[in-house]
Amino acid sequence: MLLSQIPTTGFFFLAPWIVFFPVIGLLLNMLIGGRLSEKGVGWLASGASFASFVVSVLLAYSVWTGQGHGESVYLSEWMHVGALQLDWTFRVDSLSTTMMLVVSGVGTLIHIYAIGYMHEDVRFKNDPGRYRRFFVFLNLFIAAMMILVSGDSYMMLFVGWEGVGLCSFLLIGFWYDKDTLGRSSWANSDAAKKAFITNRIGDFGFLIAGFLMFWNLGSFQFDQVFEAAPALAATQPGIIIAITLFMLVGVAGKSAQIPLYVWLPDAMAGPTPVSALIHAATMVTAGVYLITRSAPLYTLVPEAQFVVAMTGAVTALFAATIAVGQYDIKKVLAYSTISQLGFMVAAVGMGAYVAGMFHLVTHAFFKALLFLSAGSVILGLERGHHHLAHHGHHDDHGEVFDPNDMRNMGGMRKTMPVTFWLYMIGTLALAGIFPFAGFWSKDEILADAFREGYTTVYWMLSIAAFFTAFYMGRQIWMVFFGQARHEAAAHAEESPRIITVPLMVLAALSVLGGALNLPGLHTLTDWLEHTIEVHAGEFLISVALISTVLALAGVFVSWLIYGRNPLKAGQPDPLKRPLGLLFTGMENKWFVDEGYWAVFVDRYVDLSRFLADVIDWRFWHDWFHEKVIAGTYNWVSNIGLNLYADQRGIDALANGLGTLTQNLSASMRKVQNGFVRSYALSVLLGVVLILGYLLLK
Amino acid sequence: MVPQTYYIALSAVLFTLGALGVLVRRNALIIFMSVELMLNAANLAFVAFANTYQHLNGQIIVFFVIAVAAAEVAVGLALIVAIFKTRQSIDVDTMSSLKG
Amino acid sequence: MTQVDFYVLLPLIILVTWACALLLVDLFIPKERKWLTALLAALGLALTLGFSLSQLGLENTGFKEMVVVDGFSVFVNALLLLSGLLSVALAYGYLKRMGIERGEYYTLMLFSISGMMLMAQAADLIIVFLALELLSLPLYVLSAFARPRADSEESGLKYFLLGAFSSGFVLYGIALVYGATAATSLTGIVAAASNGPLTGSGNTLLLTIGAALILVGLGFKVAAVPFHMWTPDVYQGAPTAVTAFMAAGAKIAGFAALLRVFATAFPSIAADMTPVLQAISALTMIVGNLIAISQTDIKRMLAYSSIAHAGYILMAFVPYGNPEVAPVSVAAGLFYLVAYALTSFGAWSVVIAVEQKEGKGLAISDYAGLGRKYPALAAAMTIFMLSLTGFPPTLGLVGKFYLFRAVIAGGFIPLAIIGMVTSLVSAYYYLRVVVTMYMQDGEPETEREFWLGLTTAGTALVIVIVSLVPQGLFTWASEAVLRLF
Amino acid sequence: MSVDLILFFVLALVAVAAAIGMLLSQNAVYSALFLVINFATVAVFYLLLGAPFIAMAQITVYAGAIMVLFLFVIMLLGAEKLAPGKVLPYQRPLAIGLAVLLVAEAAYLLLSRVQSVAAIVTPTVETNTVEEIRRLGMALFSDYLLPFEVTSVVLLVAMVGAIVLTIREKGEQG
Amino acid sequence: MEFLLQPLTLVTFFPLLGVLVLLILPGENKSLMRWTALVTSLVTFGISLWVLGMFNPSNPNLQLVAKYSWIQVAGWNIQYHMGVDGLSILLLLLTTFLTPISILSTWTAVEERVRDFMVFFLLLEVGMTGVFLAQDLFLFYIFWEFTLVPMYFLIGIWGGPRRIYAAIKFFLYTMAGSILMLLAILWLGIEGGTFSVPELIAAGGIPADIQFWLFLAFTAAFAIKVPMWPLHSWLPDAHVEAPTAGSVILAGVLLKMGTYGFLRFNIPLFPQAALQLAPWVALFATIGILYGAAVSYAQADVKKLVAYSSVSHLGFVMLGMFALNSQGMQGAILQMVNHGLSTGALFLLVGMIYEQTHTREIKVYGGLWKITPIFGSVMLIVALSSMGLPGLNGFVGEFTILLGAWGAGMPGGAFESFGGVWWAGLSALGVIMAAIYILFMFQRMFLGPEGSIVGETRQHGHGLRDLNWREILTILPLLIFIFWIGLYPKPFFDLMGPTVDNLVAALQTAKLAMP
Repeated sequence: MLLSQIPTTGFFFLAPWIVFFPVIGLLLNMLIGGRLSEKGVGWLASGASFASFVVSVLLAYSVWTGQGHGESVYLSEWMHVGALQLDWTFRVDSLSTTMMLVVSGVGTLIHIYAIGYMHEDVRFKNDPGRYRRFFVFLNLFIAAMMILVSGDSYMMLFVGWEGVGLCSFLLIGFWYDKDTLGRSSWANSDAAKKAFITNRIGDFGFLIAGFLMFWNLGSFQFDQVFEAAPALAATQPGIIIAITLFMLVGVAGKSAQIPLYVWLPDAMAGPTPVSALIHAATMVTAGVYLITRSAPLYTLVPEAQFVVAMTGAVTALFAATIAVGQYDIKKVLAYSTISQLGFMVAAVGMGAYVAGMFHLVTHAFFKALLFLSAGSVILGLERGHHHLAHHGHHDDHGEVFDPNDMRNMGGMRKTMPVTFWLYMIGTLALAGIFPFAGFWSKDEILADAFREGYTTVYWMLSIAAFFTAFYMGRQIWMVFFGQARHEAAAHAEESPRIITVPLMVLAALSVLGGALNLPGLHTLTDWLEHTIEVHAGEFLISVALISTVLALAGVFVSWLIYGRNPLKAGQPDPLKRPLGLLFTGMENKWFVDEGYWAVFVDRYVDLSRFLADVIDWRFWHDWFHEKVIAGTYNWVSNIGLNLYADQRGIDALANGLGTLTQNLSASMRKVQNGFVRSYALSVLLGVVLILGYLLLK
Repeated sequence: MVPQTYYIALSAVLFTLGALGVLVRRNALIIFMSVELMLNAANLAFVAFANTYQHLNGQIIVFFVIAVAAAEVAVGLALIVAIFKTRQSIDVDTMSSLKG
Repeated sequence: MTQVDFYVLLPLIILVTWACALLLVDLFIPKERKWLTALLAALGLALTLGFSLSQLGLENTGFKEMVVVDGFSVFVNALLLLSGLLSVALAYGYLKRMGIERGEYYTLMLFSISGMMLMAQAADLIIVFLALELLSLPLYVLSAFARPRADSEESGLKYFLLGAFSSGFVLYGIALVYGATAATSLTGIVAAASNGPLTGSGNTLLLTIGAALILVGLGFKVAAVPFHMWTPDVYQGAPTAVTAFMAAGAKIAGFAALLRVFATAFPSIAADMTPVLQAISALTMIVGNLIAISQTDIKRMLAYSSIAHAGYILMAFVPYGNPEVAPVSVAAGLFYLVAYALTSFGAWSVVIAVEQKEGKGLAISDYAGLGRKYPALAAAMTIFMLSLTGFPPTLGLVGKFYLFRAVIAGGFIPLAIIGMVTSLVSAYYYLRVVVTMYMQDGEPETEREFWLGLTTAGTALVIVIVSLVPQGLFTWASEAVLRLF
Repeated sequence: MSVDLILFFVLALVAVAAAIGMLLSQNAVYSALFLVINFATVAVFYLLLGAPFIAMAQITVYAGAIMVLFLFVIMLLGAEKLAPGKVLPYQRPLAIGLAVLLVAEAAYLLLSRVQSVAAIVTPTVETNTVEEIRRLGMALFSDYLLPFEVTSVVLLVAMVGAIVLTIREKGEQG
Repeated sequence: MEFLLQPLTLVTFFPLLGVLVLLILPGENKSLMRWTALVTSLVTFGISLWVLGMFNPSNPNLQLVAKYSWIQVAGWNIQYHMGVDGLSILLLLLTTFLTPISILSTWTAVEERVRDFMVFFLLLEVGMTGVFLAQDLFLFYIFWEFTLVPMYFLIGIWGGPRRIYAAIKFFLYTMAGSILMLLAILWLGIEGGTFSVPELIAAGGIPADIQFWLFLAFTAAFAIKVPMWPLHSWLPDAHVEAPTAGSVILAGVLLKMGTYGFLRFNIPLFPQAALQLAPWVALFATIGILYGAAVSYAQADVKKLVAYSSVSHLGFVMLGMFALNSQGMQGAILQMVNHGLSTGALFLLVGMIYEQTHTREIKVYGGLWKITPIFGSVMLIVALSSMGLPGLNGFVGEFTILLGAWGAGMPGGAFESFGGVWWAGLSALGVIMAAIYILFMFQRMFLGPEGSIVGETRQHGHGLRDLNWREILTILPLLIFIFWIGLYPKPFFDLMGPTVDNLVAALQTAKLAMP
């Protein structure tokens, strides 16, 4: 269904403000933030984000009241070059407003959460000056993300796409001079760089897709592209396949799919709100949004759809296995995010766009909840550690305390009860336990996979779901149950309200989120139907049963291993012995990073060093230009001099040349040595030569 | 009858000998004499041609050449004398400090 | 002698008369007031210049077609007289400083200029020969003028011996031409070449050989390779003021004679001569520029540079026998000659300013720090170096542009390329002077003399200004050569 | 072979021999004397070619005045002989080679390329008269007035030059 | 007087007035000299804005033409012919805009021979402006060569330790290139009977095979200047040794003279050769993009890094230009401006830190963002602009270029005969590689732990300071344009659009005429 171009009543004209508000917020904070109190800075940013949320609600309302008719809101011209006509135009329809609501809604909550979290974080890391910077970046992120979801063309989307990449870079590298443990290090900035560059690889794919699109479909504007696509698909489906697959490269970069997912785990170096907002709830789902948005293209080429679905499924399973072997509380969640993104990508790949979007939304809720709760745990642990340091009765042997390491935790349900319950809700939602939000959305994906005949995908996802339940269970047991394995865990303190209240909101959403698209009601389906061609999925009781059983089995197995016999301090993971090498693989992320380094990164560094030092400098600059060109030049000029005067040079020259030249130059030297008679000889030589030429000609 | 060519050939030979003198002798005075020989050879050619064409032009030119040669000699000898005063030598090979 | 004869040669007559008078007057000027001689010489030159310019538009022959006045001769005469004036300005302080101030200097210079002017006006080979001697003899003497300085004497002797040697070739060449055509007047030769006694092909060959020998002699005067070897030694050894005079004057005169003789008398053998000229020109550019690179003495460097520039100018004469392109080409040559003469005077004036007694201050390294200590002098030198390289905004660039355009239009593209490449080569050594002046530290000493400074500043300004409005000079040069072809 | 031809060859032989003698003699005085012989021989040629005035000038100016000047300078300087020097060993063979080439070129030009068969007009008694010399004088002062005047200037310059080069300035050494 | 009051004449030669004033200023009052130069360059900028005001963007032809007969003799037809159109108006503004900024950047950096420095700088401005405005080949050649001289001095006198070497190399390489161009110019002048570019274009009719050679001859000059790979070897030397202001102008304007030359002369004068050779230019441009980016990454010297990045960036310009369609060419022109702004700003910023630390080695830096937050933020923006982040200027240029290049690879496009869309595809990899070296530079200098230089400067008692007001003022205008062009490039595209469209249409006509 195409957008109505006829202006309707409503609040559509407000669309640009979803971007303007955060921009105003960040500008204000940049310019006058220095004079505001810490709270002031935080609330200003949160207010900006909230204003954006309000506008999103108004826009959604407008779409709602307009029976789903969206509108393009033209702001200004951007690039008009020949056939290229790009404008800053905002697209308000059911799909984009969904994303806006998620982004600004979750975003606002996380802003508020960050007021508290960052207050403590900057103090722990001993650099309060960064507080303001954080909120500036956060607002910038909201602005970029809003551009991404509201752009009316692929290129405007791309602006947001790269913009969020930049914010991701800035926020991952927020503690750019320290590592996650607060030690002076390059680690965090390396992680940030890695994220940006990996994303750029994806963006390369996006760009190529864009070029193909423009020159074959004639536009970047969504409607125009979709309008032109069927005709092209009929004649040259290969081009549509190429477009969609190159786009998939972009998706893989942004949504952390195989093979470009490697940046996401490292991105956990950023402060926890960032992990929750950017690297779980919003930015990483941009790829899913992109494919959903491009549904008219993907549906034209089943081959591409299959590739997308397989990519998602493989990623989902692969990441889930890695999550099993992690100790860092955030890393587990990070791999879980990759895995869940795999679910979504698989869903949209299969054409189950609603399922994908549904999972996107619910995932945003519960994964944000989980991350923030994890943040709360970390803060609690840090508080505990801090407390120890202040009261002097701790065993500080100079060892570095890692508040993210689950091996340092244990039994925290007593010290941090609120967080524990919130975490539990998140876990259940993620594991897909009825009736939490995750259950419904995940189930819809599985059901669609089953029904659409993607059997392989279905089974892979199901296994991944099992693993999900298992590693979440493992996490719960390791963190909250058993005994504290570190003094800090024992002394952990519950987080303040400012942190827990947003969590509660998210927890509520995680519980109720499933209501968005309950089987039979299809609220979300109906809503999105205004924008993309979708069909309501049917609820398959068999699928639901299998997945629930798998999830429960996962939790149960985790209890068997981790719950029944809680881990002791210093004890290795109980899975390590039975699984052996397999577990080592999981623990070490299947050595993918190392592989990439060995195959690509180091090679690139070598290549560029080689080009720079050997080819460009030693060969081209020094050897060719200095020796060959300049050398020849000097050599030639020296012949001139040497034949006249410098005997040394003559000898050198003569040694290097043949006997004939040697004799010739030697005799020339005798002739031309400052003697007047030699000069006369030269004149006579000229005469003889000229006359000879004229006579014999 | 002597062909005109013979005279020209003779003048060429004399000219070449004069040039050779410039090239092989080190004595500035003899070099100078060799130059005079060259001029002399040219004069011979002039007169020979003048004879062929039965012109006076050739002869008149020779007259001028002789006069100019005298002028050259005046300057040249003065120069040689001046140099001899400074260096006590008229070997041109010793005058090779300027080179390169 | 008729009135016409008189008018044709009026400037020359005035100059010679003036020179003779000066010779006498000088006897009565006391040693410490020799500036008066310089002034009088300059006055004479200026006067002659005025008369010479008054001949503009005059076209006539005189003395039984022995001499001719036309646009070309006026152009060259004016240039020569200007060179003379500049030379006087350069010499005035220099001679005093070097302790060789004598009145005969100026007299000899005037005589030499007379010879040069006669070269430009000569319409008969015998006049060419006499003029050659008239211009050369004073130069031999002037080269050795700084006696008993060994360098100066050596340069004088070398110049003299080689000069006499080469004039032998000219003379023999004239003899052969006479033998081939029964004429020595340029018009006579060309008439004979078309319908005169030149019947057999062998006589044409004789003519060609004669022309070639004349080319050798004149090539020697303009320092073309391989007749150039005297140049660096003589330029180095001679008093710098003389060198400056030689570098410009002798070259101008040599080219003027070459041009007039070949264009007027030998167009018929152009097909034979063009390759020779081409080869000489190419060799001259290459050898001059290449050897100049390795020079450490500024006078020698400028000497090689003057050789190289002879090559450039010679390029313009290569197509002399082709009436389609020759006028433009030769006009370009004349223009370039002006550019070169002015620039070279400028450069020599700086050399003189920096030169100290006992031959000090002549190494290029002595110029270090000039840019900081004497910015104006260094700026002027930079302009001269840029002009010699052929860089804007100087006359050198306009000249080269004009020249290369003519050469390409004549179809001598390889020659043009050699010219361009060698000017690139030349940038290297000209720039070295600039580098030394501005980018190396040193404590140079210079002499500040009014006339010298005026010459430096004046030539620098003219080089820049005329390069911006070259139309007049272009037109003049183009019109000057019109009658030749 | 006619008498003319024999005379020519004999004189030519003398002239060339004298020239070679000048080239070869180690003593500058001998060189000068050889040159005088050469000049004199050439003067005879001039007579044979019908140029008595030039022949006379040759004898008086060249062989007479100029060579005497040379001899005078040689004696004055005492520079008859030079100390032996071996600075340019390749100069001589190269020079001779070039000279041979030059002669060969001349021979090629004159003998095979120039088809002039003009013979020398033997002077008659009429031509060798004062009338002839008068004609020459007339030409000198009418047609050749300018060269004549120029020559005079050249001579003047030579004089001035010679003076400049040899005059002893006040306070100058030696 | 009428001649002098022509707007284009005025904008070109106005700096000479400043030169004159500087020359007659007595004494050694450095501050007075700086102000004189600054005011002169600002007035020149004002005049260029006046020119902009009179410029009619919808007119594709030359405007504000000043045309006087200059040298008319013997088949010569040289005119003083200045004009501005869509191809040059932006570059004119860029020149007059960057000059005062560069002068401002020397305020404390140049203490020696201030007068000379300013004189050379203003002379340089004259040359550069002239290059962009001259419409007569002879006049162009004069300006072109003239720019070498002041730049040569700027590098040679105020440069780094190997300045003489760098200066001579710069001079000789550039001059070597212009030799063949001179040959071609002369050929054109002789054959066409005029040196006026518009007249020569209008006359057309150069046979295709001759076009080929002339094209190559012009290319020799321009490719060295750009510099196109593999003729870039002079660039790192010149950049590293040049003083900051020199680097800014060198990167900002002088290199553009090469790309501009292609646009102004090669393409319109030899359209068939351009069409024929476009894929080959694209080949070298692509290699340049990738090679420059790869080599940048391995540099230890930050100025060298930026210098090599220029090779990469100008590769983009060349690629876009020879796409020979409106996207590519407009993108290329805009990218010239962008590169001037971004790389100019990078050099300025590097100069600002160099002034304090006297080292350009990347490895001694680190963690500067905390110490100098404004500096860090500005550098971040500029770096992002340089790597083509959407929303900033670099993206608009690179995107349109790549888009155009891709289009050129499509059937009927300029690259169809050889390489096709591969050029655009491979060049797009440069986007990734740009991120690699730019982020590497930013990370190693501004992120991470404090580098050794921080401690060193502290030991000297003062520590590193953040940007002062003058420096902010210097860099701020650049930042404004970086955002402006990124977000709303319409005014810029509008300025060049009609002219480029005209050119593209002419190329289409030429293509039809090809066998």
